Parts: sequence; C-alpha cells; structure tokens
Amino acid sequence: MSNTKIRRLTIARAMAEAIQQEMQSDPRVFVMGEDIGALGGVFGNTRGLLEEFGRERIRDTPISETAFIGAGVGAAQDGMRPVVELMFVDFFGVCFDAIYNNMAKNNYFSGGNVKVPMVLMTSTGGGYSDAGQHSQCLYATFAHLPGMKVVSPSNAYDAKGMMIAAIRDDSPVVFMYHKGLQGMGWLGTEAAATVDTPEQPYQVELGKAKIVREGSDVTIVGLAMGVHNALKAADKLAEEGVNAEVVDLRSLVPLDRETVISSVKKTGRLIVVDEDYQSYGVSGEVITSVVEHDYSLLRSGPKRVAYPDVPIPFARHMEQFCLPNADKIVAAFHAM
Amino acid sequence: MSNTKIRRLTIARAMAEAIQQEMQSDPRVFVMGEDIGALGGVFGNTRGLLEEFGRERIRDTPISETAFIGAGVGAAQDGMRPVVELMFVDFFGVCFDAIYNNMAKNNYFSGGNVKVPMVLMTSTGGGYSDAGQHSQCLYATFAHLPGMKVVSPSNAYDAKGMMIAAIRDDSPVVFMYHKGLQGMGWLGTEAAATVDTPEQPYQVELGKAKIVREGSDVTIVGLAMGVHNALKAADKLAEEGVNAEVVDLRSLVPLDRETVISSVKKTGRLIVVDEDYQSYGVSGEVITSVVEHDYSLLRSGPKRVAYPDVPIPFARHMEQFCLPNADKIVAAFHAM
Amino acid sequence: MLISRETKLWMYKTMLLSRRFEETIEQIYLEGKTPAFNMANGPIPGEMHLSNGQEPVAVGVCAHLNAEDIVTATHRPHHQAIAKGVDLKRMTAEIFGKQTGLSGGRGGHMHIFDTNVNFGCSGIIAQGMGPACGAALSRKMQNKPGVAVSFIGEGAVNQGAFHESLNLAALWCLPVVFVVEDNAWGISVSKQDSTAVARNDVRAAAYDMPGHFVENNDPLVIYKVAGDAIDRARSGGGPSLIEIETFRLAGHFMGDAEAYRPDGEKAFLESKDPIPAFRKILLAEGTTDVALDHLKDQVEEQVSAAIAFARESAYAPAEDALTQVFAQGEYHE
Amino acid sequence: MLISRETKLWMYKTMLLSRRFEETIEQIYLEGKTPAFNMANGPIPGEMHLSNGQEPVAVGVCAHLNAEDIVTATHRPHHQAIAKGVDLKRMTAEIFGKQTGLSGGRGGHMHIFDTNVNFGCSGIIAQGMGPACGAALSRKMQNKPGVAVSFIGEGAVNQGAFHESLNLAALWCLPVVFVVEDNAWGISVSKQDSTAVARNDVRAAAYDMPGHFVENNDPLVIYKVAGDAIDRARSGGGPSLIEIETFRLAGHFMGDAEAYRPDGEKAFLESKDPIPAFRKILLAEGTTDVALDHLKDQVEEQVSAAIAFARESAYAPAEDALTQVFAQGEYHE
Ligand SMILES: Cc1ncc(C[n+]2csc(CCOP(=O)(O)OP(=O)(O)O)c2C)c(N)n1
Ligand SMILES: Cc1ncc(C[n+]2csc(CCOP(=O)(O)OP(=O)(O)O)c2C)c(N)n1
Ligand SMILES: [Mg+2]
Ligand SMILES: [Mg+2]
Repeated sequence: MSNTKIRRLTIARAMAEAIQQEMQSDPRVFVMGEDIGALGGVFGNTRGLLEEFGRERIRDTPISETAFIGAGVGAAQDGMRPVVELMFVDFFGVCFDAIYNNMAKNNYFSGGNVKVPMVLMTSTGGGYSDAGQHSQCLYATFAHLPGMKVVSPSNAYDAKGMMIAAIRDDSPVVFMYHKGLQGMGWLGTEAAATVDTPEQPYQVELGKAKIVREGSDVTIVGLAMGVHNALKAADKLAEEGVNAEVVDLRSLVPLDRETVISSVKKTGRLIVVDEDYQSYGVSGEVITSVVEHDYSLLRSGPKRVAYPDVPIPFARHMEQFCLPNADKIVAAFHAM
Repeated sequence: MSNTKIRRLTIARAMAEAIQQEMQSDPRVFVMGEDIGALGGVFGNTRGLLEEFGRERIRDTPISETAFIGAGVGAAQDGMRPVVELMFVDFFGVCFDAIYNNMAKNNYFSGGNVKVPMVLMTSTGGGYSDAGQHSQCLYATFAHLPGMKVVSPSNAYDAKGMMIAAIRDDSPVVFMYHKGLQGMGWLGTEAAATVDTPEQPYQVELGKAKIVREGSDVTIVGLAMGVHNALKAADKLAEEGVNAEVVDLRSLVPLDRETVISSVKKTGRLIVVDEDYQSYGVSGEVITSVVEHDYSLLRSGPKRVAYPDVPIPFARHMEQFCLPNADKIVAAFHAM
Repeated sequence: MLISRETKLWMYKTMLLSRRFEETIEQIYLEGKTPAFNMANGPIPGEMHLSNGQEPVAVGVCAHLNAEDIVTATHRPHHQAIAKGVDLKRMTAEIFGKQTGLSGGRGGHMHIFDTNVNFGCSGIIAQGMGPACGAALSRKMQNKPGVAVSFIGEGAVNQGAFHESLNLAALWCLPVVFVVEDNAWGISVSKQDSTAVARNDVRAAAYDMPGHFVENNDPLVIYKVAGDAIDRARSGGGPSLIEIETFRLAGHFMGDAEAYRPDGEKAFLESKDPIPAFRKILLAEGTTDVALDHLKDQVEEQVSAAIAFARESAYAPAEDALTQVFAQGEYHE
Repeated sequence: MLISRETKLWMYKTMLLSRRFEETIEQIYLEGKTPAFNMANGPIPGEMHLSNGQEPVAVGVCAHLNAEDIVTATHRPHHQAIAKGVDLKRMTAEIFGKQTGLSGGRGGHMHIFDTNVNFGCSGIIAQGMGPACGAALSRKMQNKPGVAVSFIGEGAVNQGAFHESLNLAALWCLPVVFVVEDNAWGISVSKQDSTAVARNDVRAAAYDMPGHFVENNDPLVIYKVAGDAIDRARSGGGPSLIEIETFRLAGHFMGDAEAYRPDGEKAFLESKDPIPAFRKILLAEGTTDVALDHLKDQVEEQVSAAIAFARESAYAPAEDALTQVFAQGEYHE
C-alpha cells in the first residue's frame, strides 16, 4: 500500500462532492428537489450544499414533481444545468411525462436544436422493509425508453466520476443511486461501496461497463447492489475453485454490450443479477444481447437472478426471500 | 364455406359490443374516459354506448387522468367494474402512479382482500405519422410491472372475447388496442383484423398465446400489429419454400411461454417482432424465456425485428424506416 | 352541531388509544435498532411515521363515519385507522409483518387495508384522492349509502392529484370530503416554503365547493366542521375541503433528527398537546378523573392485547411473498 | 395601455397570416386523403389541429413578446408560433416532414421548436407549463431578461400540471404568464362538462396571483390584459393567469365530424369571426381598405413562399430517423 492518503467516501458524500465541485466551477448548475436543502437530501446526497450555495441554487420544492421536473427541463433548455431529484424512483408515476416525453425527447423533437443537459437523480432499491411503493429499482422502466442516459454506480469512486460526467453531459442523464449503497447507516449499507475517492474532480465515462473481478469460468453481470452480490458470490465460488468474472454494467443506456460479450467469449457462461422485476427487464436484454450477437458463445444456458414479478412485500423475511443474493447466484451457477 | 352468416366486425366495434353486452348483463360495469361519450371514443370503441346507457354509466371525464383512473381504482375496490380509457398509451406519464402503484398493487398490499376488477383500455401504435407522443406501444413498460394483466388483440374475434374476459376478470387488466387495427378508416387500417365475430358473448382466455399459422422452419412471435406483419412475412417466406409458424402472443402478462417454447422446439428458429422500443422490451423477454428454458432448442441465433431505440419521428418515410414490417422479418430470417 | 358526552368520551378515548398505541410502537420500533439506528432491523423494520399530536383530526372526522363509509389514508395512517375502527390486532400484526396481519405482512405500516371498515392507504402523496372519488362515485351510482373521506397532509395539496380530484368531485357532485392535516411540515419543508397561499381552504373556491379552516387542532371544532361537511356529502350536497391546523409532535419518521425545526418549536407544540388539553376540557365539563383514568386503563389493555397478538403471531412462510399478486391469489412470471 | 396603430396593424396582419397559412395547410392536408380520408396519407400526414378563430389570443399576447421571451405551446400551435415569430418557412417544411424543417421532419406539427425565438411545444396536455416555469426560473437565476408565456386550452386546466405549475410559479415569484385559450371544447367535451367553475380566472386566487378573464375573443382587450400581466412579470411582480374566451371555428382536428356540437354553434361562431370583426374596427378607425388589402397581399406572399419552400425541400434520408436522439447527434441501441 502506498503512503498516499486514502479518502474513503460514501456514495452519498461522493455525490454531494461532485455536485459541489461542479457548482463551484459552473454557475449554471443548481439543484432542485424535495428536502434537498436544510435536510441535505433524505439520502444525504446534497448534504452541505445549502450552507455553501444558499437557497437560490439549492431549491427545496413543493411536492410537485410534475412541475419541478418540468421546470428542470425548461431551465436546462434555457441554458442552465439543473440537477433535479426525484426522491424515490417509485414516485415516477406522478411525473413521468415530464421525464420521458419531454426531458428525454425534446432533443429529438427539435432535431438536435434544443439540448436538455439535466441530471435526474433518484434513489432505488429495497432490502430495508420499506414495502412496495418505496423499494423498487425500475431500471428497465427508464432504460426501455429512448432519449435519456441511465446510469447507476456501485461505489463512491464511480458515483463521483459519473455524477460529474452526468452534469457535464449535454444529454439528459438519469442517475439512479441505490439506497443500500449510500452509506447511510440508518438504511443499512454495503460497506464495499464506500471506497477511496479522489478529491480532485474527475469523470467516469458514461456508457462503459467495468470488469470488477476477472475470471474465466462464468460471467456474472450486475449493476449497483447487484455488483456486490455478484462479488460475494464470486468469493463463494472461488472457494469451490470456480473463477467468476464480474461485470459492473454501471450504465444501462448506453449499454456496453461489447464488454459483456467479450467476457462471455472468455467464460462461456452468463448469469445476470437484477434487483428490478425480472420480466421485460435488464436480464432479458443482457442475455438477448449476447445470444443474438453470437449464439455459439455460451457453453450452457444463461441464468437470471432477478426480483420476481411481484410487488415488494413489507415483511423482512418475505422481501429477503425475493431479493437477489449471493447464495442465489451460486445456486444459479450450480444449476448450469 | 358454411352458410352461417359471416359477421365481420372491426376491433372498434367488437370492443364496443363486448362492453355493451357486459353492461347489459352486469349493472356494475360502466365506462369512464375522455371523449368516450358523445364522440364514442376517438378510436370508436365506445360508439353507441352513450345512446343506450346514458351519461351516468358512460362518463366523459375532464382531462384529469390521475383523478379518473384513480377513481376507477376506488370504484373497482368498492364493487363496481369500471372500464376506463386512457386515450393514448403515450399519456401514461401523467397518471401512472394510479395505475401501477395502486390499481396493480392493491390486491397484493391488502393480502388479497381488496380486489380491483378494472379494465384500463388504451390505444397503442403508430404508422400514421402522429409523431413521438402519440404513436408508441409501450408494451414492455406496462408488462414489466407486476400486478396487472396486459393484453393486446390482433383481430376482432379476440378483441371481443378478450374484452369480455377482461371485464369479468377480478384482476386489473390493461387492454391495449392498436390504432392501426381498429378498423377506423381515417387511421388507415389492417384489413385482416376485421374478422368474423359471433354476436353471442364469449370469452377468450387471457394469458394464452395462439398459433395463427402453423409451420416447421421458423417461429415468428408477435402481438397486435406484429402478428399481421409476421403473417405477411410468412406468406413471403412460403414463396421461398420456407414454412413459418406464427405465434400471436395476445397477452404479455401472463406470458404464455410454453406455447412459444413448444413452437421453437418444432422449428428451431425464433424471430420476435415488436413495435415497442427494442431494448429492455418484449423481444428480449421472449428470447430469454426460450434460451433459459432450454439452450439447445435453437438451431441458430434468435432475431428481433423491433422498433429502434429512438423517439418516433413524424415524417412518414422516417417512421416507416423504423417500424417493423414483413420485409424486415424476411430479412431477419435470411440472416439466420 | 351538538356533541354528546358519549361522543366526546369516544373521541378522548380514541385519541388516547392512538397515542398509547404509537408510544408503544415507538418503543418496539427501537428494539434491535440500538446502538446503531438501522431501519432494516428489529421487530418492526422499515419507515415509521408517527401521528402523535394529530389525533384530533382523526377523531373529529371519524366520529361521523360508519363502517360503510370509506377512508383513504396516507403514509401516516395510524390515527386515522384507529379512529375509523380498523382491527387493531390485525393492524398491529401487519406492522410487525406477521401472517395474521391485515395483509399477511405484505403491506406494512404504509399499506393498511381493512375491508371491514373500508379503510385503505397509499404511501404516494395524494394518491388516495382519486380512489376516494371513485368509491364515492360507486356509492352514488349504486344508490348506496356512504361517504368517502380522503385524508392528506398540507404538503400534499401541491400535488396534481389534489387539483384533479377536487375538480372531479365537484363536477360530479360526489359524496366525498377532503381533509388536509396541516402539521406545517412536509418532511423538512415548511408550508410556507411549499404553498403559495397561507391557508388551503381558499383553494376550495377553485372548485366551487365549500372550504373550511380549523385553527389550533381543536377536536371539538373539528368535529363540528367535519360533521357539517359530511352531512352535506351524505345528503347529496357534494364535496367539501377542510384544512385543519394540527401538530406533528414527532419527526417526519422515526430517525429524523429534525435539525430543520426552528428552536423551541417542539417544546411549544408539546405544551399544546391536544390530549391533556382535551382532558382538561372534559374535567371542566364534569367528567371525573376516575372515569378518564378508567378509559386509559381500557386503552392500555387494548394496546397490550394488540401488541401481544402481534408478537405471538407467526410469520407467514417466506414463499407467501409470491401469492396474492392477482385476484386468484396467484402470480404470473 | 395604449395600442399604437402600428401594433394594431401588426396584430391584424399576423392574424391574417395565421389564418391564410392554416387555410392553405387545410387544403394541402386533404391532398391524397380523398376519396377516403386517411390521416396517414398525403403530403401532410398525421393529426392536424387548426387554430382558426383563436388568432386574437396569439397576437394579443405575443405583441408584447420579444425573441428572447419564451413560449410553450400545445398540440394546436400554429397561431402561437406565427405570432411569436417562428420561422414560417422552416415550420412549414417541418409540417411537411422535410429535411429543411425546424427539426428535419422528426417533430411535425405538434412539435414545433424554434430556438431563435425560444418557442417550443408539447402534444401532452399542460406539459408545457412546468418547462415554462423552468425557463422563467432560469432567467431569474441568471438575471437575464425574458418572461415565459405558457399557452394551454381550457380543457388543460384540469390537469395536475396546471395546479403544480401555478403554485410553483407563485411560490417562486417567477416571470411567467399562463394563458388559457377557452375555446369551450376539449375535443368533444364541453367546458361545463369538464370544469367545476365557469371561469378559470377564479382559480388564480388559489395561488395568490392575479386572474383575468377576457370575453368574446377581443384582440384589443386581450392585448391590454396580457400587456399588464407581462409587464408585471417583467418587472418582478410574478405570475398571472389569464383566461380568454375564444372560438374554435374548425373541428378538434381535421377529420372531426363535430356531431357533438350543438346545432347552429358553428354558424354562430363564424358570424363572430374575429378577423373580419377586427378589420371593421380598423376601417372605422381610419385605416383604408387599400392598406389592409396590401397587408393581405403581403401575407399571401409569405404563405406562398413558405409553402413553396416546403414543397420544394427534400426529405431527409430515412436513416436520419436514427440521429439526434442524444445531444451529440447519436443514438444508443
Ligand atoms: C408523490 C410523492 N412525492 C414524494 C413523496 C415523499 N414524501 C413522503 S411523506 C412526504 C411529506 C408529506 O408531507 P405532508 O403531505 O404534509 O404529510 P405529513 O408527512 O406531514 O403527514 C414526502 C415528500 C411521496 N411519498 N410521494
Ligand atoms: C395528458 C393528455 N391527455 C389527453 C390528451 C388528448 N387530447 C389532446 S387535445 C385534447 C383536448 C384539449 O382541450 P383543450 O386543452 O381545451 O385544447 P384545445 O384542443 O381546445 O385547443 C385532448 C384530451 C393529451 N394530449 N394529453
Ligand atoms: Mg405535513
Ligand atoms: Mg379547448
């Protein structure tokens, strides 16, 4: 280990720092959302910003997602670079038109003349018994619809770099952060998401997957919390002498199919981990991307470890029964 | 041909007749939506109902989808059987919470005590230059989220039987009708959707796909307009001596995976046709369902002929360039 | 509108029941969450929104409701549920995630559904309002008795559903009453930072319906105002909007550090706690301490019985998570 | 507020331009659609919403706007676009789906975007309102001049976005004016069948903002009322709501049989056509027939030139459908 100082940040702090640095260097950047001011965001990702930038640029909003996300679109089109928060992704149903019919499409509708450089950040994921309207991931719901980039980091390093890249991107970016990775103790948290994070601003390119563990026997693909489950499964498999490669998608749109395909070329086996509902989702897309590319790559049937097609139950044991985890991934491998 | 009278109905008339007959026999059934009264529905599927049932049971609504779809949920929970129209599926973004977080989940949230026997009917599809906010299918958007059945007929016979089944179903059913199949001349229409339709009420079971053309060389799977494109492609392939089997999914939730798998068992080849956006959609789910079931069924890589991941352009030639059609399906077969 | 002594005692007792219930839940919620507070742990995991201080709204309104009447509640539903007569044992079991819970543990504290008393919830802001209109419409169309009451918070009034629902209710002259619990806060955002008008009763004029504002969390005034509105709805007079100033004595949810609250606000609100205040009134009107203490004992017993029921109940098999998605109990992959 | 002769002539000429433009589009729209009317056919496929009769709203409001001001329009945008100064040739080419169109044919008639004059549309009811607030906020935050005007129909006022946007605009004191074109119909549903109040200006009180109602489609009154509201917004006074009674002389869209209209309504409205009425006023005020006819000639020329431009322009390569999805011009599979 070198003697450079390790600076471990939670994803929450990494996001806040990214926004802070962009706000310092670019007066067009501002933040809007519910409880993002004095509270610092329910999930901590705007903490400290109100104190530094004041109420003009850190704007608490009424509970009017249609209006303030629509306002984000209008401000972005007018030259600002708003970072707008939808507190839980589960709430998209009250405001999705502003997102998918306007934010995502106005670049196209205007033939490229109107840019919408807006970041919509939103929390995803369950595992802490918040029940069926506060625990969803809805990755595929966003990724299915054209015109917005859709990304989700699995650790603080990526979170900071991806947030900076998202703010600087001239396209709308949906930045989905998993509550269980935020490093907010009160939600429980995955410790491995809290990693060394440089202080200087830097970008992590959107649309590039990352091989977070190299292996040769099976490719396990996931994003956000799924990556951590995959890594844990890889550890378990290693005990059996199985060498798993883990791919962190990081981005669903653009989807880095090449990295997945290259990995499967090497391993011949594919497991997709997804905390979003299974059907018509991420797992189907990733698997199909591989088999339509080259049907002969796979040496055995692909597997998915995804959330079953049921609303998310409240009771802990029921929710845990439904969630993907390392054991299910290991079992999927054994069933191959 | 027998001498029983052929009674060709458009899907629009078949839907209206199904609703009419259910309203005659069940006082709990009523209709709400925009322009479903005096106008008879923009797409004709409530024509004649106002005259027969009056304004109490055929209720024109304000342009307040959140309120009136929410009201549908409340009325269904209170013992009524509302048929509620969302004029274009594209508008789901202003009211989806009422649909997916309430209509779809209250059965679950209540442990099965609260039933929500509601039909949400909504128009889908393009091809007539109605541009990017009025031409979408969004099949996967609905089918991805648990708790609602999602169906879409390809012809009047099925439309009538499926609508009756939907109204009688104690679960919420999203009934998606493709504008290009409605038989409304002013939208252009696929003549093959207008078929012999019995006058007596009957049900077509929801969740069952149908083999609409038998074949042995390739399985082409589609729904709604996709079925007609598949049938046309099958005709073209027949000229080349290729015998295509065409599967009309009819229902996305429940998805009849068995019928697709059995067909692929026979043909060894799979093409999925989908007018919804390609990624994270129907095609990925159908293909993955087959390959995860039995990886050895396919004799060559599966193909998808779906709408590319771009908003729907207005200009006819651009839109037609993007839409699935018979030639693209034939080309996909040739590329296998 | 006269208030009988019996009704007053019911109101008092029900407020007490709600309060004691929540105080108990509060304790149990913290089990397993110390030393490190982690929502995911303990016998009651997940978010917990308490309604301490808001009891007058629930009892003042629900005193006028029968089992057949409909209530749609929010993410903060305990007081409303208790006042509406939701089965306390089964509700408690639900909050514990047990099989005997109202939904067998699928719903939890934000999704309390009791069909016996027509009570339901949504955790999404203002999304009970459309369903309340629909239930009211159902009664009207079926010519069946029953009014619907939709409770929301003052933060919810700026959600589109509020506007659409009020317009629809007025347009169709539905038997529904909209009750805004103005506890001054939507999580950390104050009413004045979210709402362009100081009082939402003025918004009723936008729908040509009566609007009322009740100050100072007064159960007796609430009773009267709500009674008039509910009578009006029952007799075909259409909807009303009532905003009620009430107090959120606790944080938005348990674990909320409440740093956003102005200094002294909590102490001030506690000094106006409506339960001791109501007790004083009842005493002044001649009810004895003994009688009120007796109610308290009854309440303690009810709460203990409910908690015991919940604690002793079993969890459903985990696989039950895959049931009751559709009406036949099944789920479809 | 005084109206200069020059302004009046601009208003008249612009109304005429909009009318003649739409009359011409109407003819061309029908090309290829006879004998059987099929929306998918002809040089202009898709839906076509005409604004004949509603021109006074557009000119009365836009007379006060500069290129830097923002307008968000609806599914029925021609009159507003023309009054705002959208490039007529490129707009026409867009309606024809040509490469020279404002968006190269991707948008069509419901998606007119002209960044030179800050004009945009959404075909989804009321969804221009949030963006109008955002543009106004942007100007306020940047301390740049400019007000935003959001046009909607009277049917749109019952959409949640209306309520949320008005509250946000008032709360943040944004330089935005909301203009409701009350043409009495939302497709086939009359105002009284959709709205619980007869006039939407009363709804302004729900946001503590000024509300105005203009009767009888009068361009001069519209000019004054809009001028006051826009001045107010410009000078930091915050938002206003204006509802304007106007006339939809045509069907909701072309092909609409309008069976739902009461007998005689169309003839009555035609008798009140605002263009001849305005002409009469101008004549009475001393403008000569010759001068007005000269304006007409200019308008004819503009329309002909725009149509010729559109007709003569090429279609973009069909593959261009796959470009401009993202900001770099690319799309991502
Ligand atoms: C549509 C939606 N947006 C945001 C939230 C998150 N949220 C939950 S409670 C709350 C505050 C609600 O305030 P209020 O309506 O006053 O009710 P209170 O919590 O004070 O009872 C918010 C913003 C939500 N549940 N739904
Ligand atoms: C959210 C939404 N719901 C429904 C529609 C369908 N629709 C298009 S125009 C229209 C009527 C609009 O009426 P109004 O606002 O009065 O405008 P007008 O057409 O009279 O100009 C409707 C219902 C839509 N585009 N968006
Ligand atoms: Mg509140
Ligand atoms: Mg109108």
